[in-house]
Amino acid sequence: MQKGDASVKLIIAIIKPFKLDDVREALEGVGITGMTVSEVKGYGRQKGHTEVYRGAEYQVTMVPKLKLEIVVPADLASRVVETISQIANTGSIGDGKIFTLGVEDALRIRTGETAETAL
Amino acid sequence: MQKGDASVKLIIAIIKPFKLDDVREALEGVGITGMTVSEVKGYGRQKGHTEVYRGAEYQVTMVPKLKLEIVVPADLASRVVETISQIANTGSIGDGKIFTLGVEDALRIRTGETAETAL
Amino acid sequence: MQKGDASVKLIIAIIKPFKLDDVREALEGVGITGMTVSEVKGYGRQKGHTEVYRGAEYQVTMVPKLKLEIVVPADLASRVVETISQIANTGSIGDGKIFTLGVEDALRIRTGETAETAL
Amino acid sequence: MLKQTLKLAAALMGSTLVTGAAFAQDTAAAVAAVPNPGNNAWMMTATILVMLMILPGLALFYGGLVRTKNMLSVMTQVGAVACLAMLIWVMWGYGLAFGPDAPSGVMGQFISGGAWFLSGVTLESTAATFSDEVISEFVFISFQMTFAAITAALVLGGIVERVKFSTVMVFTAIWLTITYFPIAHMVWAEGGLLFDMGALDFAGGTVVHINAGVSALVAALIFGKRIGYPTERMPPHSLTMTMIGTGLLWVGWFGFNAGSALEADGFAGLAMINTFVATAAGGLFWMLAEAVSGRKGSALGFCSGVIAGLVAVTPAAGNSGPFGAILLGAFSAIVCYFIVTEMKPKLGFDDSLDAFGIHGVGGIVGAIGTGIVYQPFIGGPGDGSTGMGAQVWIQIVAVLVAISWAAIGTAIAAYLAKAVTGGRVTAEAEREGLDLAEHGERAYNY
Amino acid sequence: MLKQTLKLAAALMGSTLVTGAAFAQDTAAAVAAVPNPGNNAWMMTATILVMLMILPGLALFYGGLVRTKNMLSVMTQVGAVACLAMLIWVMWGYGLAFGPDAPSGVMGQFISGGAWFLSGVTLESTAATFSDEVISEFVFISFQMTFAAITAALVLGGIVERVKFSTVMVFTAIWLTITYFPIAHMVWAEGGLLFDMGALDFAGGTVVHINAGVSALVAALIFGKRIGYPTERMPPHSLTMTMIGTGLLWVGWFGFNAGSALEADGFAGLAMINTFVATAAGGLFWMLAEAVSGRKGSALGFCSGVIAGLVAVTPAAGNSGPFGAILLGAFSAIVCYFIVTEMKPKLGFDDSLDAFGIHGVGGIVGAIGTGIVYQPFIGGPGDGSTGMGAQVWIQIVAVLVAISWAAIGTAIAAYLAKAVTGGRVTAEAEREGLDLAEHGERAYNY
Amino acid sequence: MLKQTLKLAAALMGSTLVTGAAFAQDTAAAVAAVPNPGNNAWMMTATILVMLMILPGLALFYGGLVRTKNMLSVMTQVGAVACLAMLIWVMWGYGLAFGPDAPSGVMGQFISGGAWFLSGVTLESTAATFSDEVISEFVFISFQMTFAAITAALVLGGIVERVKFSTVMVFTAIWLTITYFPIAHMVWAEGGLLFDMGALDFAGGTVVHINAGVSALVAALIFGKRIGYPTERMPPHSLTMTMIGTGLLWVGWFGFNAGSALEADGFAGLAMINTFVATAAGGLFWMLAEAVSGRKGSALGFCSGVIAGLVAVTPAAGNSGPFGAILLGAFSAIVCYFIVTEMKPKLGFDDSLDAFGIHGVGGIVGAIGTGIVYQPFIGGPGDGSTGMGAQVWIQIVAVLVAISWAAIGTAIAAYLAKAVTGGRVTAEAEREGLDLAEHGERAYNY
Ligand SMILES: Nc1ncnc2c1ncn2[C@@H]1O[C@H](COP(=O)(O)OP(=O)(O)O)[C@@H](O)[C@H]1O
Ligand SMILES: Nc1ncnc2c1ncn2[C@@H]1O[C@H](COP(=O)(O)OP(=O)(O)O)[C@@H](O)[C@H]1O
Ligand SMILES: Nc1ncnc2c1ncn2[C@@H]1O[C@H](COP(=O)(O)OP(=O)(O)O)[C@@H](O)[C@H]1O
Repeated sequence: MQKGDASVKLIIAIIKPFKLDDVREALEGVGITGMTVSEVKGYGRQKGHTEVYRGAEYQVTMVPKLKLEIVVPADLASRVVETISQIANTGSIGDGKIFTLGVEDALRIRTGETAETAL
Repeated sequence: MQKGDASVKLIIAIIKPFKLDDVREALEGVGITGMTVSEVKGYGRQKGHTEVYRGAEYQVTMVPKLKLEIVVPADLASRVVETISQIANTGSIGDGKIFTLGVEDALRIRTGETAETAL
Repeated sequence: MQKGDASVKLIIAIIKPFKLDDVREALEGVGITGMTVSEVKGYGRQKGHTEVYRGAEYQVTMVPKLKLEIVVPADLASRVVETISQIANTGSIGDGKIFTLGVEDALRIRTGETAETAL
Repeated sequence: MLKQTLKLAAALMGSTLVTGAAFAQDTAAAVAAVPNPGNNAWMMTATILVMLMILPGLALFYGGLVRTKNMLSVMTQVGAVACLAMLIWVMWGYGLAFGPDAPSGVMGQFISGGAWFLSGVTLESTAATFSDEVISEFVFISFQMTFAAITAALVLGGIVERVKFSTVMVFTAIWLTITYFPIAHMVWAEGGLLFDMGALDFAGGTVVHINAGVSALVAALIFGKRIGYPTERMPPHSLTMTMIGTGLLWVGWFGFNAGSALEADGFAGLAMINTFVATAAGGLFWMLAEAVSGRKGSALGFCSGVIAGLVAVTPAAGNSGPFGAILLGAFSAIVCYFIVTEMKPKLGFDDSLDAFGIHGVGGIVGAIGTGIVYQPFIGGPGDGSTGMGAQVWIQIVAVLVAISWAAIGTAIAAYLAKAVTGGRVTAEAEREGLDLAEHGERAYNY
Repeated sequence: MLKQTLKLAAALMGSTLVTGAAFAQDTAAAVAAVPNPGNNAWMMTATILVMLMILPGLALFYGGLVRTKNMLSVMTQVGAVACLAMLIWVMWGYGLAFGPDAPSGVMGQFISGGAWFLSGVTLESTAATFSDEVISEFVFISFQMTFAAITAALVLGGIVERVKFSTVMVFTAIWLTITYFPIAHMVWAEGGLLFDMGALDFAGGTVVHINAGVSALVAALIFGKRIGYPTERMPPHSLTMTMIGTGLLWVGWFGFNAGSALEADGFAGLAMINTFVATAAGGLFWMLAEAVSGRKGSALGFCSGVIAGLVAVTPAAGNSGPFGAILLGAFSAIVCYFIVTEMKPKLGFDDSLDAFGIHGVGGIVGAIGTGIVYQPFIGGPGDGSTGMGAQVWIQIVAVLVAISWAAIGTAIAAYLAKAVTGGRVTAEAEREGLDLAEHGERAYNY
Repeated sequence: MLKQTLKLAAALMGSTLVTGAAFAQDTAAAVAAVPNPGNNAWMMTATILVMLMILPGLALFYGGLVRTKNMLSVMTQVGAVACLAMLIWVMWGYGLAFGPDAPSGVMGQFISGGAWFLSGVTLESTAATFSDEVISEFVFISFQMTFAAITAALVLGGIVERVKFSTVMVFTAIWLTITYFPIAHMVWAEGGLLFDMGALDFAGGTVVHINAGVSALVAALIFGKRIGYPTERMPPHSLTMTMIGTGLLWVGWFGFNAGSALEADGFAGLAMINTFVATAAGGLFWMLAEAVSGRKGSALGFCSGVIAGLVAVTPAAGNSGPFGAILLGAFSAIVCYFIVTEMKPKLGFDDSLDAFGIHGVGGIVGAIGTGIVYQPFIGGPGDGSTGMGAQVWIQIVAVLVAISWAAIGTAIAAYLAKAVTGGRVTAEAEREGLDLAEHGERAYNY
């Protein structure tokens, strides 16, 4: 495997929480059977909300998002990105972002398999 | 965009939780208007604390931290790193780390814009 | 430091939650004294469970996992990966994955140290 | 004059004191009558227990079942609806249900009158119990006030997580006036339609549970399903809270049931032990029903069974022996289990917290079953003067009247409230959650 | 000898039995008097209800309002302060407030004496009520014990999240001795300064709420603001807990208010219904005040209004008709709303949980308002012998005396406690949270 | 005939009414006797308070101490076990413990008989108190029912987080029958072994706490340790819940202790004040013991001390003066503290929630200490006719009998239950948590 031209990619997608199930199903259709999901707070163009407790006003600038981390063979990467961006799109501000990073090594703990076979 | 010399960078910053607002404001000053924040537990030089429940003592080695993930145009990266490191600095152990990674692709779900324009 | 041949690596390990203490101790043995841990939900071969509330059945496909992010000098990377894969292995489905990414820059906020010395 | 069958006839007696031909001699006796402190103490305790059922009891039971983002909305609605009911009660509710001046003729079968704004009620006023005793009228008014309050709050179970706070408030005001007060009068006041018919309802199976359950169903149909129901995941956000609520409801229900004896006598004792054993049977038999149908016995099942048992024993509390009560509790749990887990999903309406499935259905089981367990052959306290068939028939009629009245009244109240205040929150607000959208707060900031 | 106006005069009567000129004949009668089980039962119930207000009631109400990291600290402080108050009460508190041997002369207007360590109290001892009845003295002592305990715990609302546990304990011991016991004596015991003046305080508006509220404010000023106040985000960590606490406080408050009748009689019934409707009005009118000022009606607003209503109706519980009580509850909620949300931010002190803003202010509204709603023209139980103006003036004087005494006593207690134990935790401990720093535990380990 | 020492002798009296030589004249009197509403009211209130101790009290106290994944399992087990106990109680439990037809000879020292399925109990049936009064028998049965229910639930503290729901249910049914009912009979019923010996147990120190504590320990040994104990982190998932539970247990305990007077009299008042001060001392002295041994005074320590104080004062509630009670509470807290934090870790058994360490040990301290604080020289209500040494000896014998009986009975019940249902869940289920594995639910879905 040549560095800088990783055969495996990490796709990080920030999406609206209620889109998770749809995205997961759509990705299954593309052959993706694994991912790791975190609850995160997103800050961006989408405005948050105001909370008031006995007159103390708090501007909450962060909105709840889900972060999907999906490691995929390089050749699948663009289809995955495309799928997510289609399904997670609602057309309204705050739909999120997708970032692609190169992965140098991947390993499945249970079997010791590496690279694409580890996914 | 040439691989390995990404025009877009992912900056991962681990900071003390109460510094979030200051950092966010300072970054706005540098033109950063988006980021994704996670609650994490940090393990490092900073020691944790001891809890005791009816004689059962637990050493808690992990301390609460926030992880900021900020994707920025490459030319802004150093200013962002600098800003965070200044603002998040308290001079005491556990102030945290900043890591910079290369991002191969970025995409805004709502519009389909890519690279710097996606941020 | 040459881009694409980073002297510092980010190791992302997804493991079963109850393995954390063992892994942390084993890594100390390899000289790793820092890491950042997040609670995540994992989706993969390991099946989840079914919950039923007054007849409403929910298939929960995600299982709780921990994500370890460990930035290490490049020369330590393989030993770290190996150690984790040994210790976190239970032989059953869902043991998790380890991904290695290149890190372009690292910085300790408190001191401003960079690269390996920042870790 | 007073029937020998035990009914919650306080109103009868209370009003006898100041109305009708018996006025002269009765009043003389009544003015002299002073509440036994033991009975007054018990009835105040019972009143407080019903309050405990509302806040925090029902607020937690319902609140635990919704999603995190609607927790405060549910608790606030329960609380505010109860408050509104209390204020309306002292203004015109008590008068409509139990006032001393019932309109003459047919009207008097449906509502009463007088005592508006509690006029005429003093420190010395008393309400009669089922024996020769009296209790302070302020205590009786308070006790009945809590019944009106909790019934209004129970209805919310059908429409949580989607209706505006303002709509809920307007709905409640109308609903109490045209639905609750008349039904309470019909069942519990002398001259009331169902009371005179001989319907048995010791502590509110019909007035409270059938009424609230049916109203919740109708309101659920009118206001429509929650967005995403039934495909989206909507697990209870905290069964811990629901379990606390269940416990508090059970504890408070002793005020409901044993308090409905209006005295600290043997009937109260009977109502108490029945409220233990019917409920115990309900909790265990729901879990058993789950096990028998191949599921795991669940915590929510236990809670649901407890409520199903409590609901069913309510009309029967002083009208049954302990083993009749056990049968009733067990049977109610099994029936409610099948309605809620098997039938509801097929019918597809969104009675979100199963107010109909448990209070409505359990109330019907209890009301009809009371006609059976009341009989002496099964250990009930009835004297057998009304045969089982006849009594069951009376019970069925009473149930049908209550269902019809509640359904119509709710429809009117719901459409009026919708017209005035808009009904549902916006789709965006519903997604975001009513806590933020309607109240500007979050339940948890860990 | 006994005034015909209703006051919490048990101490008066209790002490009449063993002191003064009436000694001989009264004692004879008293020894013979046996408590009616109904009254004893009611007063035990009332006592338990006040206990419910403290743990878990107030602990949850306050605990829910602080940040996660201080939850256990608040609950433990509330619990431990209450425990300390109970022990001090049986040692010297009861003697100072209600003991049989008041010092002669001016001193006797401020404190009593005797019954140290409950000496002389037996199974047969009784305390008089407002009529010819008696209750067991152990029950009366327990009832009053819970008042001392909750008042001490209420004060914590001004100083949570920053003061050492040890400081809190020392403060409480001194504060009870020099502030609470004298004020209780002044208001509730015959010979007490404000009692003799004719001040009305049915259930502790002055003794408990004004006293605790003012003390909390003074203590907040002395111990200073929390680090980060008011710029840092400090939202309540669990309004769910606060809502549970609100419900339990309301439920328990019936013990507080209706228990202060000392008998299960019509006055208790009146106090009960007033405690329903004033509170209901308080909850709804706070939300209304929010709406009118362009905010969202909030869950915390509802809770705050409920407490504001309860506080205001406390001195008036048996001294008002239901509609006077509604007015009082509504008015108190509106006034407290403006103090807490509009004025407090401007003044900038950190009365963290608004113990002053709600208990102090609501208590003042209630104390003065009682002079009005007591009048017969507005439905109150007063006989009109003291005109409204005169009564209001007496109430104002009583309020001013209580404010001054509480402020001075608190200052002394706070500075002494600070000197002995250090006062605040370190800045680092405050950042980390008192749960870990002071108690070595975390409230939640999900 | 009736001993002058105060014991919970209702059964004695109740049964005297319908058995033995005294039958004729006593029955005549008894049939005529009507419960004073005050006493009936108090005993119903007391019964409800014990119910509050179980659900939600104990369910929260225990639930908060386990890990998140077992929360529902604990609450459901507590609830279901209590329900089962209620049903068994009305079937054969009441008969075995307090039935009117005790077998003659030695057998009668261990069990009673008759009143199976409550046959013969009517609305008019009464149970005698310690004076000439009576209460409704349904109330007495309900009151005692709650004791059986909570004792069975307390045992769970030793075996949570690992035993199957079905095993728990079978265990409970057997354990109640062979352990609880006989011990209740031995201690509280006339003719009972320990009753006749003159053992003092006002409200259940031996019957409830020693019994439950020892049984929990034996069951813990039989079912074995939790996987990972003691090396794995197992902090309480929500001390907030445990604190709520603690408050509710304290509140409910007044029903337990003051209710055991069976009347709303001076003894009830004494039991009440003792239940305040012993508990207050317990809470504070546990924290003090922590501080003295170099730890931080903790919230869980406070809660544990409260329970330790409550347990110790249970047998002494009406058998001690307030300062004897304070000594007992403080001493119990200190002893339990050392057992739980110092000794348990060394012995290495997994009495997971310290049911033995607090209920067992505190119960023993209380039972023996009652022999001391009962004496008049220390302010106790005893008349000194039985010397301190003699009384303490009787108490020790009673403790030893209870320990042995509980240990043997539990062993039999545990092994039988294991044989029938399997005992522990699988290791995988234990890892996943019993909420999902046994009930298919999660406590929290935030
Ligand atoms: N520069 C960035 N780096 C990392 N995450 C970002 C960045 N900008 C936005 N995000 C994430 O994407 C989410 C959506 O971004 P936002 O600007 O609100 O709307 P849009 O997706 O329509 O551009 C944010 O909530 C945040 O989590
Ligand atoms: N090698 C590492 N890899 C990933 N995260 C690390 C690493 N070392 C430290 N961290 C993160 O940085 C935080 C601070 O590190 P620590 O060693 O405590 O102090 P300092 O920042 O002063 O060096 C840790 O809590 C952890 O979250
Ligand atoms: N393609 C992937 N990208 C990111 N994370 C993954 C991927 N596949 C699996 N995971 C993570 O690894 C965990 C374990 O994977 P799983 O397929 O269940 O079993 P195994 O580790 O035995 O292959 C998952 O729960 C998920 O968190």
